[in-house]
This record gives sequence, structure tokens and C-alpha cells, in this order.
Amino acid sequence: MINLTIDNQQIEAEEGKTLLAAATLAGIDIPTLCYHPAVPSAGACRICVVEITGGGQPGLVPACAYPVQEGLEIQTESERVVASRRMTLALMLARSPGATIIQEMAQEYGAEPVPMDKGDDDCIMCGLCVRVCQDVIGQSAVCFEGRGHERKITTPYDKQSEVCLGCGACAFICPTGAIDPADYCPHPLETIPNDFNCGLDTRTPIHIPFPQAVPNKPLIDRENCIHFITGGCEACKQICPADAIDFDMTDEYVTEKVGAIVVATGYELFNPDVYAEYGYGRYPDVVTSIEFERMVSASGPTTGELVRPSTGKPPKTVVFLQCIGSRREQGGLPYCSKICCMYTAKHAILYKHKVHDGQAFVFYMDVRSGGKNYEQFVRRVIKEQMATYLRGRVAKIFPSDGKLIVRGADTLSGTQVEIAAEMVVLAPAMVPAAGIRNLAQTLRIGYDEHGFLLEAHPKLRPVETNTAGVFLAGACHSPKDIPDSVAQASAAASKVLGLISHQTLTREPTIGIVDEETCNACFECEGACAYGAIGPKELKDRKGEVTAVVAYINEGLCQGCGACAVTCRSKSIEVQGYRDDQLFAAINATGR
Amino acid sequence: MPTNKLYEGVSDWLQSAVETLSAAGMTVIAPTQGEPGVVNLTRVTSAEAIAERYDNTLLPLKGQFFPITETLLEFERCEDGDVEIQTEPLPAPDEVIVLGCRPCDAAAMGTMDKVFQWDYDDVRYRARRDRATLVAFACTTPSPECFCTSVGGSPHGDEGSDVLVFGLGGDDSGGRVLLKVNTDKGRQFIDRLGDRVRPASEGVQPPSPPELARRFDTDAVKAWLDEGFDSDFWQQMALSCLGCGACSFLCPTCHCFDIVDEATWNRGQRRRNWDCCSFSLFTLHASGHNPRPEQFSRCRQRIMHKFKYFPERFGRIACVGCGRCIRACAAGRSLAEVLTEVDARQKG
Amino acid sequence: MIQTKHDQDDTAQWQPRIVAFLCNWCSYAGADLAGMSRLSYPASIKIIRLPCSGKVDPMFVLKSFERGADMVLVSGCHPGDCHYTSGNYHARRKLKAFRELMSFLGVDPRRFKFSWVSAAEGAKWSKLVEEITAEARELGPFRTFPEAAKTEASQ
Amino acid sequence: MSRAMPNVPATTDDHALIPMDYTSSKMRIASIVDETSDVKTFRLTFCDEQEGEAFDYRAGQFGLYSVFGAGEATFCIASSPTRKGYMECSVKRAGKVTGELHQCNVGDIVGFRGPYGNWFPIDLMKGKNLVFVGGGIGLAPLRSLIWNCLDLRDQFGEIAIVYGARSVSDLVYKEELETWRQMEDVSTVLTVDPGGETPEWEGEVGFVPTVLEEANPSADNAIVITCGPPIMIKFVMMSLEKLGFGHEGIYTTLENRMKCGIGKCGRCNVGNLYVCKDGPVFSYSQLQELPQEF
Amino acid sequence: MSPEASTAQSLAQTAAEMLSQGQVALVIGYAPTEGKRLSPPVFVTTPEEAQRLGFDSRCFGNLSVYLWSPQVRQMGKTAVVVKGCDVRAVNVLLRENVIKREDIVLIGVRCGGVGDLPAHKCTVCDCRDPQGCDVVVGDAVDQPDGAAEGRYSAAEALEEKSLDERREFWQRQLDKCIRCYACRQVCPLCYCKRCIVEKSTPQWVETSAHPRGNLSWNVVRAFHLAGRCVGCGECERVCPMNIPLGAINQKMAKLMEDEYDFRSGMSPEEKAPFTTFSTDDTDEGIL
Repeated sequence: MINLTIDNQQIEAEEGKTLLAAATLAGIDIPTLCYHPAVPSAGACRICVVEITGGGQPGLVPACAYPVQEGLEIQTESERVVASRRMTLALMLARSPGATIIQEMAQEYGAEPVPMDKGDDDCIMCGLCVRVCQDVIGQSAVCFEGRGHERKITTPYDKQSEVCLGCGACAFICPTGAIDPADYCPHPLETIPNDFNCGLDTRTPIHIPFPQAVPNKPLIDRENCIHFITGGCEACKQICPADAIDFDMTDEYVTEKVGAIVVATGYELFNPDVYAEYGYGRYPDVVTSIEFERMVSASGPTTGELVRPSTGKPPKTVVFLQCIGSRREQGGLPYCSKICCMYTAKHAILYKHKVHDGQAFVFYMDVRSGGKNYEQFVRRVIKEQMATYLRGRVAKIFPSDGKLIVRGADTLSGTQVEIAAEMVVLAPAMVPAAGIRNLAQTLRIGYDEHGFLLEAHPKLRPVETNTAGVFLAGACHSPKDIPDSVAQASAAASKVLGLISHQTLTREPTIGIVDEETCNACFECEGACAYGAIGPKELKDRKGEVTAVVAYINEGLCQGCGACAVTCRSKSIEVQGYRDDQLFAAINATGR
Repeated sequence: MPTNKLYEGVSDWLQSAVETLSAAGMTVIAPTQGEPGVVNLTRVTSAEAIAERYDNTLLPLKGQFFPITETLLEFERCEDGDVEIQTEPLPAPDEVIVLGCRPCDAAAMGTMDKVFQWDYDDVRYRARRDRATLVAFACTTPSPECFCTSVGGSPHGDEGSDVLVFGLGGDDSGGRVLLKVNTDKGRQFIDRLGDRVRPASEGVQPPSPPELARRFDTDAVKAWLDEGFDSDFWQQMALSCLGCGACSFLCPTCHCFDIVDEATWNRGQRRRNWDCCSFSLFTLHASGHNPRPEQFSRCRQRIMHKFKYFPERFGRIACVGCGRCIRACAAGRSLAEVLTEVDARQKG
Repeated sequence: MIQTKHDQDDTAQWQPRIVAFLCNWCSYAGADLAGMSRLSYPASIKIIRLPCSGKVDPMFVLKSFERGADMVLVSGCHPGDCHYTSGNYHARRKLKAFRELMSFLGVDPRRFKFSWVSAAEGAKWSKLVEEITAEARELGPFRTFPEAAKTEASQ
Repeated sequence: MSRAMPNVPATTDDHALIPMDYTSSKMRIASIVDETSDVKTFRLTFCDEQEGEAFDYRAGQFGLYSVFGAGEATFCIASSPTRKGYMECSVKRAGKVTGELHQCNVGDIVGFRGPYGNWFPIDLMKGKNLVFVGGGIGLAPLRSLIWNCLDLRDQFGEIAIVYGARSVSDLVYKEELETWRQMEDVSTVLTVDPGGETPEWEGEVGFVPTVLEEANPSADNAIVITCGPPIMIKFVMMSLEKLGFGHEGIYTTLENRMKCGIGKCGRCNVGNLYVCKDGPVFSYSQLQELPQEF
Repeated sequence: MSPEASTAQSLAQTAAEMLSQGQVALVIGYAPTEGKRLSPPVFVTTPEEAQRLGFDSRCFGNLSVYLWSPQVRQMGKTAVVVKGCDVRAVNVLLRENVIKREDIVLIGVRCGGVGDLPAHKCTVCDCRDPQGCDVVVGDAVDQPDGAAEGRYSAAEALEEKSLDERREFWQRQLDKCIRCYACRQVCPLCYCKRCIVEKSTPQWVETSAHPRGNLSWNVVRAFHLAGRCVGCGECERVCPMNIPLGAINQKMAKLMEDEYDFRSGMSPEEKAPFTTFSTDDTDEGIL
């Protein structure tokens, strides 16, 4: 360890560290522009100069490049230092008057631009981008070119660089934000829509899926990550101080033996663009309720500001349309999605909170507000928030003069209404999550024509399925609001606990039994079994010697369908409860 | 009235017989040609239907008296819990003439009679037997599988038949024949034929039977069987046996049967069906114990029964050498060969 | 004294006897739904409930005919919807082959029906039974399926 | 009526034939006793009173019982011919007919034809000491004879009964076993196989042959009647030899599969004998003459 | 030397070698015998007896039926003489775990067809050269031309008839059945320890040889062989009542080939149609 003094403070530092690193570790702030811990120092910008006042040769040295020495005494804000920085900044300000960080630092050090040719380049020639590209990314896509005032940062021959990966490390690291990688990069640099915000904003390949995500850790989107596309970059790995990046990590199939499965796959929204009359997807100001939800969210794309996507200005008139796809026998779904009435009312309130002078209209079929305090809530929206509820359907939405004309019927007054709206919010139907049929078939549970999963009995066994050990919770079963989902989830959880709290499993006795005397061990039954419940069993005599191998049905896995029994030619498998003699008697009785 | 008397039949005696007997309300059963190569006993009303040339019928004569399946009784469970039982009526009393079985099959009825009429008299068998007259046609061309002479029979054997018919022309039946009356029943049959048969002229003798080599000696066989129960011969002998019942079902002397109920929920029949000692389940107890668990022990039983047990019990061999079992054997096995080997073993 | 069913067949009131094998989860529930929905259908059908159409052994069908059925129906879940994943697929394959076999042996294939009826299809069930009953009535009593010979074997 | 144990195989000539049409008499189940988990004793009475009065049989004979629709099965008559007016059989559930019979209720009608077969040589047994050795359901035929002898107690010498089963719950006729135990002129030894005893069990624990040897009945002027599982019989015979019993004085009864009961169907044929006609009762010396196919 | 004599010599030599080297304990083959309609099976346990082995056009039998006989199994490792068509039965037995490949030795014999006519199966044979055998003997033989067309001719001839004609035909044929079960016993694939007809609780198939019981028996047997029958024709050959059982089996085999592109016994790894399914199976005829 090396002892030295910085700003009269005794500190210890590892040998080989720079003064800058040692100071930063000690909590002493030394400004710099061209330094980054992941990039070898060059001492290019001279902002980090400090004064050696003792213990060595006195003078100004760049803190980012000067190694610690035993007994060194350093001042970081001495007059000489400040003067030096002021001069440096003055020169920089002259060259790059537009760079925000330079403006700020210049102001801090009281630097005035020197009277020379005013530059218009934000680049301060620190070369950090060149170093990161060469030393960290290893590509050397950017370099210095020219001499004197001709000197600039560019790609070889000013052409888009074939070696550029488009990683953006240069842009990321540039202290003044002077680099647009699109200038250099031959690869298309697409923006990635942020799914959580319904694509209303973008995100980087490395991102945290949504603010409440658990665990709240960033992840790499492999499909968009330069490293996974080209094999290069790895900038994040170089930069990450915690060394947390592991490109070799892959998605895993996790196999767990479980005693119960709760299916809670939730819902998706019906895609309203099938209804051309509403113009969703064509008119930017026609949004779905979930998009609206994100817009008014403080963590959303507009940080809670409600603006029209087309103009960025708050909408003064918003029309909410309920039952988009729901309760529509033809061209839609016959069922009521149950939650739309209530969230639309909530949205009307939120809207008024965001846009005080705005007017909300709601087109509805019926207001279904069965639930504790639900009806009162809707009444409040109508009375206190002055939302206009119109009973009827909207026939057409079309743009006109920067607005959307919503033409619909008010069936209560029997009139045609036309509203010039600045935003239209659609409340699409709830549909089961994609892939639900595959899942249901995998789990051998029933589903209805829409894909909602079937409970074992609508009244008596509402959270169980016909497959023992599989339970349902939430909107995978039917449209549900949050309290209903929580209630069902609680019920499912308690069913699971009830199931696994016993030492032994109680199940229906309807299972296959093999007659070991007559089993031929052809194992054709194995092929017929959808549950993998059939396997070989060794029969042993008293001495423990294997006398025969026969089929064995695992009574925990068998569901009692009987496909094996039909496949068995020697009729060596009986299904309890549907035994051959029982069925024989039943068939005999048909002849009475 | 003396039996063993010879009569001559004129060339159309057969046609006349069928017509006369049918007209008298009798049932005439005769060998008829079915599919190519297959002759079986069926009811006929005209002599034209009768097969002209045949070695033997595919199915043995026994089925006429001991059908492959027959109803013993019918029952019905009534609503009040009672059961109504109706014993199947005995076969109708109209007379049956079997016209043209082979001497071996007729002889086999002697074996059948023994078992169905000892101690208990099987009335169903008895009724069918009593009403039937057996008119056998002597064999002219025994088939290569025939071995009647080895078991005490002959292509011209008398035993069992009421009348034995010898063809004097080439055919079995069509031309001029000599009818030998063996029993009173046979006499009655002759009487019914009227002028189509007449006492044979003096000196007319039946033709001599065709040559049929004697292949083994039943006394030697019996002697070996007396000691040979535990011989390893049986295992070797039985290896190729597939355990089917073709030999037994086609055998004119095999008589094992099963009694089963066949019913819907409230009514049904109790039936008697042919069964076979070669079947693995034949002797299986409900407990799972099987006194004859291996195929060889069942093969042994079949041979022992025919050539040792039955003779000991009833005084005659339960085999007439018709050769059906050899013709029917799926594996090409031959009872005659087995017995020839047994004979050879006994004789060293 | 002991009559066979056909002794009574030729009356004007003749009703076909249809034996139906229904899977527990779809078709039986569908028939149940038809009842709950107060849909009526002919009483000619005699239902035997099984866990799955895949449990229908061809012997059941054979035995039903032996016992005097004029028509046999097997009904299960629609393809893909089997409670046991694939029982109905197994049934479809086996019973098609069985129908072909019976037809080959001269048994009228119209006497053997197969249908998909889901738990939600009470209306389909009642309509189906109406239709097949009408067809069975048209086909008339199934006399051709062999009974045990009344007379003894002629061999 | 059948004859007892022919010394010479029967032929058709030596007596009048009995007509046989295989029909069954109807009998009503008068009572059912659950002996063990799979054995029930049925008491049957003839539906036709006249038939009932004419019915006579001897201990050791059997009959063909039928449940209409299921078929016929053979069981020995388990009650004593000295007890008139009814007949009993004990049936272990094993196959189709026995399974159906177990489903029957009191009042149901079953079929019966019989009695068939020979019987225990009770005339030879008079004045002799009797040793009954039974195992499991094999007590049923012995029970007929035991009660027969007990009902004519003064005609016999000492009577000893050795009976065992796999476990206490497998013992049949439990009440009667207790009655025999209480009788002063009958020595009754009951046993269960090791492991089959219960805490309350007061009898012996051990296999029947071992217990028989311990009981050590005298071979003098004695006749043994035994019935049980084949393996038990085998070891009982060895024990009896040790105890000095001759083969002639040991009788047992065979249970071959039968269909006709009258020496025709061929199933019970063993050697030149028909178990249904020449048996089911055989002396041990007779059995030794037979092929071992029973 | 005639081809038959040279085949016999190779068979005898092969079998004698296997037996003397202890490779097998038993060789099952054919013993052609003068004056017989059928060359019966022979069970050879010593090199000397191997001289009895031979092969000619009377070797109808499918000897694979003996491979699972308990007595044969007791004797130890067994070699069996198989024709190309018999190998198909062996393949099914392997597929259904009845026998293990390591327990048997297959001596294939190239066959130019059996029977006088020859048999139908031989005129449509496409497997005269035995596949998958440990040893193959005999001279090369030609496959008959156009084998595939006539493969199911017996079934097709009946298919062309009307329903009533077929009913009439089969009633007459099946009424002949005497329930001797020779068809079952000779079938290499009827290896059930307890045949369904022998299960009495309940008695699905009536044992009486009346028309009802006979139809049930033959339907159930045909169904149990559907997708398994290799068309060896043994059942039809041995039927003492000459019932054309082959036509029924052909019908089912044709269905399997038409619907599922499946021919049984072509390899031991195949999966039988009735142990699996396809979601694409036809819904035709389903209401």
C-alpha cells in the first residue's frame, strides 16, 4: 500500500493505481472528460490535472495517467489547477460551443471562450471513442484523421466502416454526445419497441422488462444484441464494474417434479384492428385501453403525461368505446369481458385528472357494474367527472381536420351523434393467452371454444380441473377482474396446500390394473398410454429371482382412460369402475 | 331274422332308396360334395346330391349323434325371482338313415356308445342313436393316411354299421352293389327298399378289401404305454404339437365336451359343446392348478386315453384309424407314425 | 315359451334399440346437458357411460349386436379435446377399422355410428339421436346378425 | 344312485342305466354364512318339496351347482346326510360361477344336479377310531362326514380332528370348530400357519402336518380322512407314515375339474378312472396307483 | 446336385456347426419326408440329427410359432429356419417383446415359393430373400413380377361384391367353423397366455360353434391381428373346414397399408398402427 495525501487528506492506495482512481476511491471528486474506468487513460482532455505540492517533483500532472507514489502530496483544486482547467475549458468552449457538458463546466470554472475561430463541432478531440473502439471493442472503426485544425474523428476514408459493429460504445462513451453511430455504421440500427409500454417508446437491447419486474435485473435481448448478432461488441461486459455479464448464459429448460400445477396464464387483448371502422393501427390517436393505461402511468413512455401520439399535445376530447369484440356474436366474441366497464370508468377519471378541461365520452352497450361499490364508482364518474355516457355503438371513425370524427348512435335519445375527438380509446375483449390450447392439451385439461380453460365443475369444483393436481387461477379460466383473480388464486393455493399437506395422495380409484397372470408383456399398452403410466415390472419368486416381466401401471400417473385395456388383446387390463364384467352386464342389460 | 345276409341292389337302388325313405318321412343323411375336395354328411332328398367318389367325409359321423353344439336346456329368470327351466325336447322321433358313412366311422360309434351309455345313459345321445340306421359304404380306396387295419378295423369292417354296402362296379354307390345286413335295423332298411334289392345269388361274395398295410400292433403299443407314462418320449413327441383341437374335433371317437351357459340378462341356454383334451384350459382348476400344464402331458393323455385308459375301462381302443387327425394336423404330425414308433420301442 | 326379441318385432310400434357408448367427459356430459336444457330425444337409445371413447372395445359393439341392438353408437370428444389427450384418436382409428371389418363380413356399416359430441353440444346430441333413430327405423330390425342356431348343428 | 369305489372299473353291463338329460333341480338359498373373506356357505332347499324329500346322499358326494347364466360348478356337499331338509355347500370365490354365486342373496334360485360320485366308506369306519385332518376350505367334505359320524357317535371309536388354515381369518366353520372343541368325546386341535395368528388366538401355531405329529394320534384301528391343499396332503401323508398309518386306511377326496359329473365329458379322467364316477373319494393306496395328474 | 439337395446340405452343415460349437441348443427346421403333403417341423438337438434338415416346396409351416413355446424356451438358445416371409412374423414377435433377438438365431432360407400352385402368398411375395437373418442359405431366387398388385386379391374380390352377397358368403363360411382353434394355435402371433375366448369373466366370445359364436370369434381374431398379421397364410392352410380366413386378414392388412402406409413385420422397430394414431386420421363417416 502506498500512502499519499490528497487535498490534505491522508489516503492509501494500491500500487499502480492512478491518482484519479485513488481520489475517486477516497471520495474526492476530480472532474474529467476523457476518462472512463474501462478504457486505458490517455490524459488527453487535461481537465483532470492536479498539482503535486510535495513528495515529488512539483507541477501539474493529469490525474488520470499519473500513478500514485509514496508520500506524494496533491492538491486538486489549487489555483494553478483551476487556472489550467479554465484555460482548457475556454479552448474547448471555443471549439465546441454547443456541447452542454462543456458549457456547464465552463460556467463552473468561469471560462470564457477564447477569441479564435468558432468551431461548431461538439467533439473535443479527447479520443475516448477511438480508445474504446480500439482497446475495448477491438475494432478500430473510428480514428483521428488530419492534423492541426483539420484533425477530426472519423472512419477511415470517411466511409462507413465495415468493421464497425454498430455497438454504439463510442456514442455511449463520448463525453459531449458528439457521435451518432449511424454516421459510421453500415448496419441498420433499429429501434426496439418497448413491449411493456405497448411500443409507445423504445428500449435498448439490455433492459429491465418493466419497472416492477421481479427480479429487478436487466436482461439482454439476444435478438437485438450486437454481440449475439455479430459475435463482437461485448462493450457491456468491459464496462460492467460488477463483471455481471455472462454471454454464455443461455435460456434453460428447468425440470422440476411438482405435486401440483396452478395454471395462471392470464389473458391477452383481442386485436381491434380487425374492425376497420375504428381505424386502430391506421390513426395514431386511436389507442387501446392498455395503451392509454401506459400513457397515464408515471412510469410510462410519457412519464405520466397524457398526449396525443399524433401531436404530442394533450387531447381535449377523448371518446372511450367499450365492448370492442366482446358481446358480439358475429365477427367477435359472444361473451362479456367483464372488466371493461369498470376500467373505462377509471380511465375517464384518470383522464380528467390529467386534462382538467377535457371532455370524456363513453360509448357502452350496458354498464355492467356488479361488484362491491362498483355501481357507485360509475355514478361518480358520470356525475362528478361529467363523463358523457352514450348507450350505443360507434359506426365509424374517420380523421378530419386533425381530429377524429366519431360517428355513432345514442340509442337512448335515438339520435345519431358525431364527436370530434382528439383521442379514441378502445376497450378490446379479453381473450386467453396465446398457446393456451397447446398448454391445455399438454396438461390434459379441457377448454372451451374460445380457449378459456374448463373447471372440473362450474359450481362445485370451480378451481380444479378434470386432471388431478392441476388448478386454475385468473383470466385463463374466464374474464375476471383483479379481486376475482386474487380470490381464485387464493382458492387454488389452498387446494394445492390441501393436496400436498398429506403424506399420501388420495385420488379417484378409476385406474387400470394389470392381471399379472395373463399379461403377455407385449407392451402395446405402453404405446396407447398418454400418461407414460405403464412400464415393465419384474415378478420375482420367493428366492428373489425374476420369473417374468409384466406390464405395470403406475397408479399415481394413470388417469383411467382405458385406452390400454382396449389395446390389450388378452384382456389383462381392467379399469376399476369400468371393469369388463361391469360393462358386460351393462351391455347385457341393453338386451332386456 | 338272420343277419349277415347278402342282398344285391340294382343299379338305381340308391335313387330309389332316397326317394322311398324320404317319402316315408325319414331323414336321409348322405355324403354330399360341398366345396372342392370336401364331402360331408348332409340331409338329402335325392340321390343325385350324393357324392360319388370320396375317401371319407371331412367331419366324422359322431356329429350326427353328438352335435358340435346342442342346447341342453333353456332358462329364464322371471320378475318374481323364480327361474323357469325348460329341458330341451329330445330329438324328433322321425327315423334317420345315414346312407354312406365309412366303416371306420360306423365302428367309431361303438366307442361312442360305450362312453355315453355306461352307468348314466345320455338320453340325447341315446335318442339320436336309436332312431338312426347306419348304412356304411365299404372303402375301395383308402387314403394314404388311413390305418384302420392297424387298430383292428378293415376297409370292409362290419362293426357299427347296420348295413354294409359293397360296390360291385367302379363307383361306391351308383352301380350294382352288394348289401350286407348286420343288424335287425339293417333288415328293416332292406325291407323298405322293396324290389330294388333282392337276396344275392348263391356264391356271390363281397369283393376282397383293398390292401392296407398294418403299421403297428396295438397290443405292443398298450404294453409300452403301461410302463411308458414317465418316458421322455412324450416331450420329444409333443414338441411340434401346436395344441389345437383339429385332431380331436375331426376324430370320430373323441367325445370330450364342455357345458356352458349362454345368456342375456334374464334368459339363456345351457349348451353342450365339443371340447378337446389338447386345450391348455381343459383341466385348469379355478384355483389356477392345472393337472396337465404342459402340452406334452396333454398329448400323452390323448394317446394314453385312446390306447390304454379307454381299452382298460371299456374294453376297446378309442381309435378307428380313419386318418383324419393326420390329414388335419397343422404341424403335419401323424398319430400312426407316433404309434409305429411306440410299437418299435416296445419291440426294442 | 322363451321368446327372442324378434318375436315381438313386427308390431307397428317397433322401436329400434340403439346402444350408445359415450365418453364421460364430452358426449355423456353433452347428453346430460341436453337433459338439463330440456331438449327431448327418442328413448330408443340406451347409454353406457365409459371414461373415454378410447375405452370402447370392438367387442362391446359386437356384444351389443349379439344382444339385439339394431344400431350401435360410439361418441366421444372432438379431436384434440380428449380429456385423456388421445383416447378419441385411438378410438377413431380402431373403430374405423372395425367398421370396415364388419362391412367386409357383410354387416351393414350403417348400423354402427361414430360421432363427436362435446360437453357443450346438448343440442347436437338431441338432434343426432333423432336422426340416427330415424335411420335405424328405416333400416328396420337387425335380423341378419347371427343368433345362436335354433336347430342343432347339421354336421 | 352311484356306487362306492368300484374295485373293478364299471362297464355298461353290470347294472341298469340311469337316464340323464343334464337338467337341474331348482334350489332356493335359505341362508348364507360368510365363513371367510372369500368363502361362503350356502344352505339350499329344494323348491319342489317332493324332490327334497326324495333327495338322499352320502358324505363325500358332490353335486353340480349352477347359477343360471353363469354355468355349472362342482362342489362337495358340506352338510351331513343325517341332517334332513336341506343341503349345504361351501364355496370359495375363484371363477365365474363361484363369483356369481357369491353375488346371490337369500331367496335366490340356483340349480343343482347330483348327488354324484362315491362317498367316504362310512361302513368300513364303524367301530374304528377316526382322525380327520383338514386344511382351509378342505374341511368342507370332512364336515359332512364329521357331523355324520357325530350324529351316530356311538358307532365309532375315538374321534380326533386336526384342522388348520393359513390364518385365523381363513378358518371356516368357526362356530362349529368351537362346538367340536367343547365336545368331550372329540379331540379337536386347531392351528394356523406361523404368522397367521392373532393375539386372541388360543389354538396352535404351526403347519398342519407338524401339529398332527404333535397330536400323535394312534394308528391302531384307525382311519384317517384328510382333505386340503395338495401340498398339505403331501406332507400330511409323510407325517402319517411316521405315525405308522398304512396307506389303505387313509382316505382323501380329489377336486378335478368336471363338467358332466357322470363320467362322460372326459375332464376328470385320470388314468383309467373318472374322478367324478370312481371318486372323488380315494384311498391313498389307490391314488398311488394313478398317474399323478390330479 | 439339385438346388434342393444343396440347400439341404447347407442347412445341415450350418445347423451341425451351430450345435457342435454350442452356439445353440436346438435347431428348428423342416424335415422333408417322402409321401407327405407337408414337410413337418423337426427339432434338432445334436449335430447328427441335423442331416434330417432340408427345404422344399412343401415347407409351408411358419416355424416362428415355436419360438415362444414354453418347452422350446426351456431347451435354451434356439436357431430356427425361416423363409423370407417368416422373418416378418419374427419381426413382429421381436417388436412385441415376445422373443429377444439375442435368444434366437435366424437361419434364413431363400425360397422360390411353396405349394404346388404355388400358394397365393408366394405369387405376390416380395421378401424371398430373407432379411435380418444371422445366416442365409440357398441359391438366389427371383422375386415374382408385379407382386404388389395381387397382394390383396382375395379381399378385393369380396369387396367388389354387394353387402348382401358378402354377408351370405361369410355366413356360409363362418358357420362351418368348429372352434378347434387350429387357426389360433398355428398363428405365430397368437401367443396370448390366455386367449380372449378363454376368459370367462366375462365371456366376451361365446365358445359354442354356432353362427353367433363363430362370427364373434372370427371377428375378434381378425381384429386382434389387424396391423399385426404378416399374411403367412397358416391359419387358412390349417383350417380343417377350409374357411378362407386369409381373405379377412388380407382385408385388414390392405386397410393398414392404404390408410397408414403400414405393412406388418417389415422391421422389428416399426410401430403398429393400433398402438399409435395420427391427428390427421380421417373423420370420414363420423357424425
